[in-house]
Amino acid sequence: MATTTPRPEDVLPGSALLSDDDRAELLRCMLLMRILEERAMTLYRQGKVPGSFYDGFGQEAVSVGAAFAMAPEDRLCILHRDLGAHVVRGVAPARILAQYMGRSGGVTGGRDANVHFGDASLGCVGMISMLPDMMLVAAGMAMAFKLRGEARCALTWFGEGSTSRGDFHEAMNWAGVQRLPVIFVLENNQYAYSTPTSAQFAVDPVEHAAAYGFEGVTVDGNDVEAVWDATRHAREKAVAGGGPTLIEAMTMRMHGHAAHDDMRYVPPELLEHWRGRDPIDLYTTRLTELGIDAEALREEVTATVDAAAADALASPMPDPARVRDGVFCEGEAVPLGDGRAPWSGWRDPDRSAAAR
Amino acid sequence: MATTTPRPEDVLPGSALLSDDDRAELLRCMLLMRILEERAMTLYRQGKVPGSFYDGFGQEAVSVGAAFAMAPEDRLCILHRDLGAHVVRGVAPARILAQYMGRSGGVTGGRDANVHFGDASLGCVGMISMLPDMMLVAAGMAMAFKLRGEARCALTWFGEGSTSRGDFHEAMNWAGVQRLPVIFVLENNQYAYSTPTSAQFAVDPVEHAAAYGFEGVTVDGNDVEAVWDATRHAREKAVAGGGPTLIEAMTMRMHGHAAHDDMRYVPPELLEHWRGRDPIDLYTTRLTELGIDAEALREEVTATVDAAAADALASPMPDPARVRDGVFCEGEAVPLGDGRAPWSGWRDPDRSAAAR
Amino acid sequence: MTVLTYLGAISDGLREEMRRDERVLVMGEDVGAFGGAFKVTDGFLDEFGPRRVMDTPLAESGIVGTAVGASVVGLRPVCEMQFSDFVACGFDQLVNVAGKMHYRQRLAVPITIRLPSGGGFSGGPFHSQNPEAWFMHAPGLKVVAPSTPEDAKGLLIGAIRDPNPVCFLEHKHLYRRVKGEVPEGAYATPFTARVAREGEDLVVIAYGAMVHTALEATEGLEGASVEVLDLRSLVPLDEEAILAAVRKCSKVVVLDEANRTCAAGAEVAALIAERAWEDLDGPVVRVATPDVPIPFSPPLESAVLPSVERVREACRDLLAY
Amino acid sequence: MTVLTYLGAISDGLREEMRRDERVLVMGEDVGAFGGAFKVTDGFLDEFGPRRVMDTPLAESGIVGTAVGASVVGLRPVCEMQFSDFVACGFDQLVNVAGKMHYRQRLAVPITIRLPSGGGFSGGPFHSQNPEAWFMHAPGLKVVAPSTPEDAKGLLIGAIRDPNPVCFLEHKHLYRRVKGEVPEGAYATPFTARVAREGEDLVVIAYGAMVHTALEATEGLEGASVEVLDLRSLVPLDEEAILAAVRKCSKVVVLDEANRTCAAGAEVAALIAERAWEDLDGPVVRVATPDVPIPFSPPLESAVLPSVERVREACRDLLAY
Ligand SMILES: Cc1ncc(C[n+]2csc(CCOP(=O)(O)OP(=O)(O)O)c2C)c(N)n1
Ligand SMILES: Cc1ncc(C[n+]2csc(CCOP(=O)(O)OP(=O)(O)O)c2C)c(N)n1
Ligand SMILES: [Mg+2]
Ligand SMILES: [Mg+2]
Repeated sequence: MATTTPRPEDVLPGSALLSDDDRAELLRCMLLMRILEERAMTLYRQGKVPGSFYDGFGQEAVSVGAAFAMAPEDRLCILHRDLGAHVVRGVAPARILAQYMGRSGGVTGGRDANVHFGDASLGCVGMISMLPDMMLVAAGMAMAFKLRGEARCALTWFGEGSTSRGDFHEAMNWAGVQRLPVIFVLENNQYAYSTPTSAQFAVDPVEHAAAYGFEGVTVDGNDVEAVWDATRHAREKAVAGGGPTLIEAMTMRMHGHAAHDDMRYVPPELLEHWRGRDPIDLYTTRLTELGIDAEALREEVTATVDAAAADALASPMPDPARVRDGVFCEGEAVPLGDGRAPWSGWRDPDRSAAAR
Repeated sequence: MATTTPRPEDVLPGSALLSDDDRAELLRCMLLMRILEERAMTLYRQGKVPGSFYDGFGQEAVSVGAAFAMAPEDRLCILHRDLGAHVVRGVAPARILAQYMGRSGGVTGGRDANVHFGDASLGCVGMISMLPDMMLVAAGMAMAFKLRGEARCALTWFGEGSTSRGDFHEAMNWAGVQRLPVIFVLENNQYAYSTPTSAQFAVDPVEHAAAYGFEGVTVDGNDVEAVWDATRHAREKAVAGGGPTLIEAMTMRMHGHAAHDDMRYVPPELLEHWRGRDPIDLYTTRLTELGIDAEALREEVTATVDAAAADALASPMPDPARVRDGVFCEGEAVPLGDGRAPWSGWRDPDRSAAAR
Repeated sequence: MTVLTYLGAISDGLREEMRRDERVLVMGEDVGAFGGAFKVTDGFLDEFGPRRVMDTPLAESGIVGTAVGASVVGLRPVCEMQFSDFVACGFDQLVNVAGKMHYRQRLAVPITIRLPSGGGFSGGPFHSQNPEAWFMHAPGLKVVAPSTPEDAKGLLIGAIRDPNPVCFLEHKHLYRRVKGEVPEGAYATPFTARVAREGEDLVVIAYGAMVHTALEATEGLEGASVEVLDLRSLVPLDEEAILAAVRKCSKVVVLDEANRTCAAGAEVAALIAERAWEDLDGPVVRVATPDVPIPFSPPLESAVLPSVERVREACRDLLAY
Repeated sequence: MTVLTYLGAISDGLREEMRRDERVLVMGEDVGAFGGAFKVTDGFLDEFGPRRVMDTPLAESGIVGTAVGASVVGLRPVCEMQFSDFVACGFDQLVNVAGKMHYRQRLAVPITIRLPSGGGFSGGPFHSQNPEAWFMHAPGLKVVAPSTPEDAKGLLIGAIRDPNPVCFLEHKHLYRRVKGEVPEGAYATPFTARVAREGEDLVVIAYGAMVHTALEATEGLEGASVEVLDLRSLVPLDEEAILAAVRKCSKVVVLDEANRTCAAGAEVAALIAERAWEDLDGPVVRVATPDVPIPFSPPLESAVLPSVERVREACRDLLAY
């Protein structure tokens, strides 16, 4: 049995490494993801977001928790339910809203759509639609780290439906046979578009990990600290030469696949159950008990998003005259840069020792 | 632990279903494969076989044993180490030698090379080079059988190296989630071209089966009755609605990947070990003990191959004037036909009851 | 005759053929309960049941490969790629297994691959591609691309009945924008070209969505009489119809929405340059999308896709040549 | 200058660049201890060690995808497809991940994909393909195809140094058949065309192995002066060199070994038909392989691949036009 659900005593030592500021930052990032996506949805309804609109409502803990465990020199491939990871890495909110609206100020300058972006200067590779192609790109980055003997790791996310594609297997096998410092975060949100897991696979995909020679763990995807801690453990192992980890985060897609999808195919009681486990509500309660002012945070974030929306709306549409530029790189190839890594552990030598 | 090596008591009931004629036929097919390939190799050295030459020397028990368990209405995708399966299904030796030589009398009439053939009228789909693409074709045939509620199954072979390709995963997952009547025979002959298993995967690939929701078994690939019995069990399960089986046949590629390959990369002692376990020698000894005249069989087969070589050499080269014909099917689509199924169980009602 | 959208005609054709031939089944991602990303198979699950309307795992190589297997034992799978872009993930099975099967061993592979293709609605680089030229360059595959509801239904039925693998390109931007009269019942449209408008001074050769662009761009173009040839089928390519149109008009604009290099339009232009050279009164003009991924933002996307204006411009210049 | 085979020149170029730039590594099936199916990397494992000469699992999507990942963090992977045919299994990663990366997010993907391609030695349908046109039709990929040892070395080094994904088509039939002088040391050959032979009456435009077919076919062709243009690079395509040659010769035969429809030759012919139409004194003649899988048996294979005779015939007819 490959699966192990972290027991409290596993979580605790990790939690001991989180300062109140860290916790506030975790909540802030989840709130920023939630409120940014809500705003983007409004802009979409107003006809200001072209194409289709995808969000990660209810899955905020998965992208925020995992990204929060990454060091500046680590590299990420961020997927379509993971806006929180962009936020953690330091992408400015205004650039995210401009991205949805196809403005010149967006991360891709209007070249790619909605969630198909990544800020290379912050160590992120933008996803492509074909799922889960980025698993191989993440494995390749990890391969380079290992070949150069660097204590860094790569991480990517993907949904449970994506595990049916051949690239899942090729990436898992590559990571296993070469013992790569890579972390695969499997977001099991119960559905792939309208397809339930029963039509996707016979056995929970976390069970595959053992047959590739590495560990598969299952965590509560709606508990941001649990996700963070499992990822932190996986990163420690990875940079120490212990190889890859498959982390399955159990969660639920609370909205339709995209804005047009009314989710008629999802049993209401299932949504009901998960609505009671909203990751932001859960964490808000917890931090309030710890004396952290969650309300203030929410107000701050709302103000940030208001300002970001104004900036994004002020950003002009891209210039068609330059539409053919950049199909090829004309200058030097510039590798990915370092990202923002807010966890205090990266600053505090003792704590970071635990993770580095 | 997905692996189970059949214990004697598993094998016995199966063996009880084999008549002396069946055993003689098993040996005859292995001998025919061996002597046909030796003859083809001679023709290759004489410059009569264009392109490259692949054989399955030392692996005869895997293709013969598995194919022998198949009923006429079952369907097969036969791979490049599996000439014995063509022999079991009834492809005439002369057509096989003509195939190697690119003659008009060959199974593909000179259109495809060496082992890339299958006689559609005998229920076989010719392999393509891309490995292991045929796994999906086999799964698709099984899918059709299941959709139509037919008690038939599909079977294909592939090497351990091929398990690294995405199509392996997509086929395994498809078979598992739809519980298809398909049998996957994994020929673990230790090498993929020059690549040892250590560079291919971290864990023996039979271990994957459980994570797809079906059984994986390991058998001695050099014991033709063991391979037959494991396949017979798998077929019974498949046609009874029990779903797929992954059978790993442990064996050794005794020749180079192809004729040009001197196998410098294989440790001599490894070859030495397996030379002592030649499937034909082992079975010859066993049948001789049972009073079957193996020598007579060998002479008969040699005579057959001599005659086949003469016929094949008499077959003209294909007519270039018709080279553009048949890119498209112009008439009706004709599905695969039934193949030869020599096992007495398909005739004897009691015995076949055990398998049908 | 009933009036249907292009999308409705595709559904209608598929439904009619499934009623007529029980060997036909549809398979793909979300084609069952959801009725497909574009609702082409809406209601099919109720009418035909899960054995003939199959939600597959998220695996395009698997969809094509298992369809090939099902077809060689007697079924007639119609596979839906959720977007044509994703066929890249099943490319090998389509090109190497399906395409080469009959030539190699005389085994027919009667499968249809439905490819919702094309741009024009801010789909971005991965939801707007026109992959047809890749398959035109892969022997053994047929390729059709209807522009009207009537042809969408007839070509789909023709594709399903064809004993070969057929790539059926259905243009997403036509789904609900185009309506037209569609005959009742099941009928197969031949894989040949169709004159969309008769003319004498110049011919625009196009297929799929670009046929509408061509018609609009050349509507009463300063009194010139412009013919529009709708190829409908790219493999087989109706060479005679193309050469006849050039013979008649002597001036030709080849229009397609795909990236320019090695596109269907390149093949048509090369064919004309070799076999109709003497009939030409001017250069063979091509209008296509430049070689860039299709950008998402509306001003960028409309700057690359062939527009009515660009086509009109090209025709004007050539007429004045 | 030393005399090397085409194969030796590829090895030499790869070795030189690996010595010069430690970011360069080779990865592929059996490239290590075995030195590659064609021995291009023979001895590399000993010289550069397993970290820079990597035997990969049997997985082309994995090879391309991990190479992309390694390249965006600073390495320069050179991937070997054991045969170019197998790139179909890594098609999506190459076309959708590598090809579109820089346009979408200004992130360079400096990888080289070595594609041993072409027929002529009874390789059959799966070991003889010429896939270049697929990649010419995929924005963001460069495509080069050398015909001589000197260019094989220089274009490979140029491909490795290029900050973009480059498909390097090395023709298997040239590996040991072609020898030539090769400069010592590391040098990059520009991605432009080269006049293989000057001429005035007719130009044959070709690349890869067909350049040799063109030279042989037109050697002293009844006193006519025939130019042979070796494209060397297909993306970027040296349009100026093509147009200049047509301007000069007025008659053109476009030759390639790939299946005819939508091949590189179609693009070249279409380019000429549009931009050099006024310079033409005859039709743009194409010689290519018909749209059939490449058959195995020698009489069948030589019936489809463009032969010296067919090319000579085509030139004779066009000269007499
Ligand atoms: C290769 C491929 N095929 C089809 C699609 C279309 N598609 C987009 S998202 C999706 C469902 C993905 O499900 P899952 O992997 O569980 O991720 P989730 O959206 O649930 O987070 C599908 C089928 C795709 N993106 N890629
Ligand atoms: C997709 C693909 N890539 C590469 C090859 C080239 N190739 C032919 S056989 C082979 C090794 C196959 O090893 P294995 O699957 O173990 O089968 P074996 O030959 O050992 O029986 C390789 C790499 C191929 N046939 N298909
Ligand atoms: Mg999901
Ligand atoms: Mg092997």
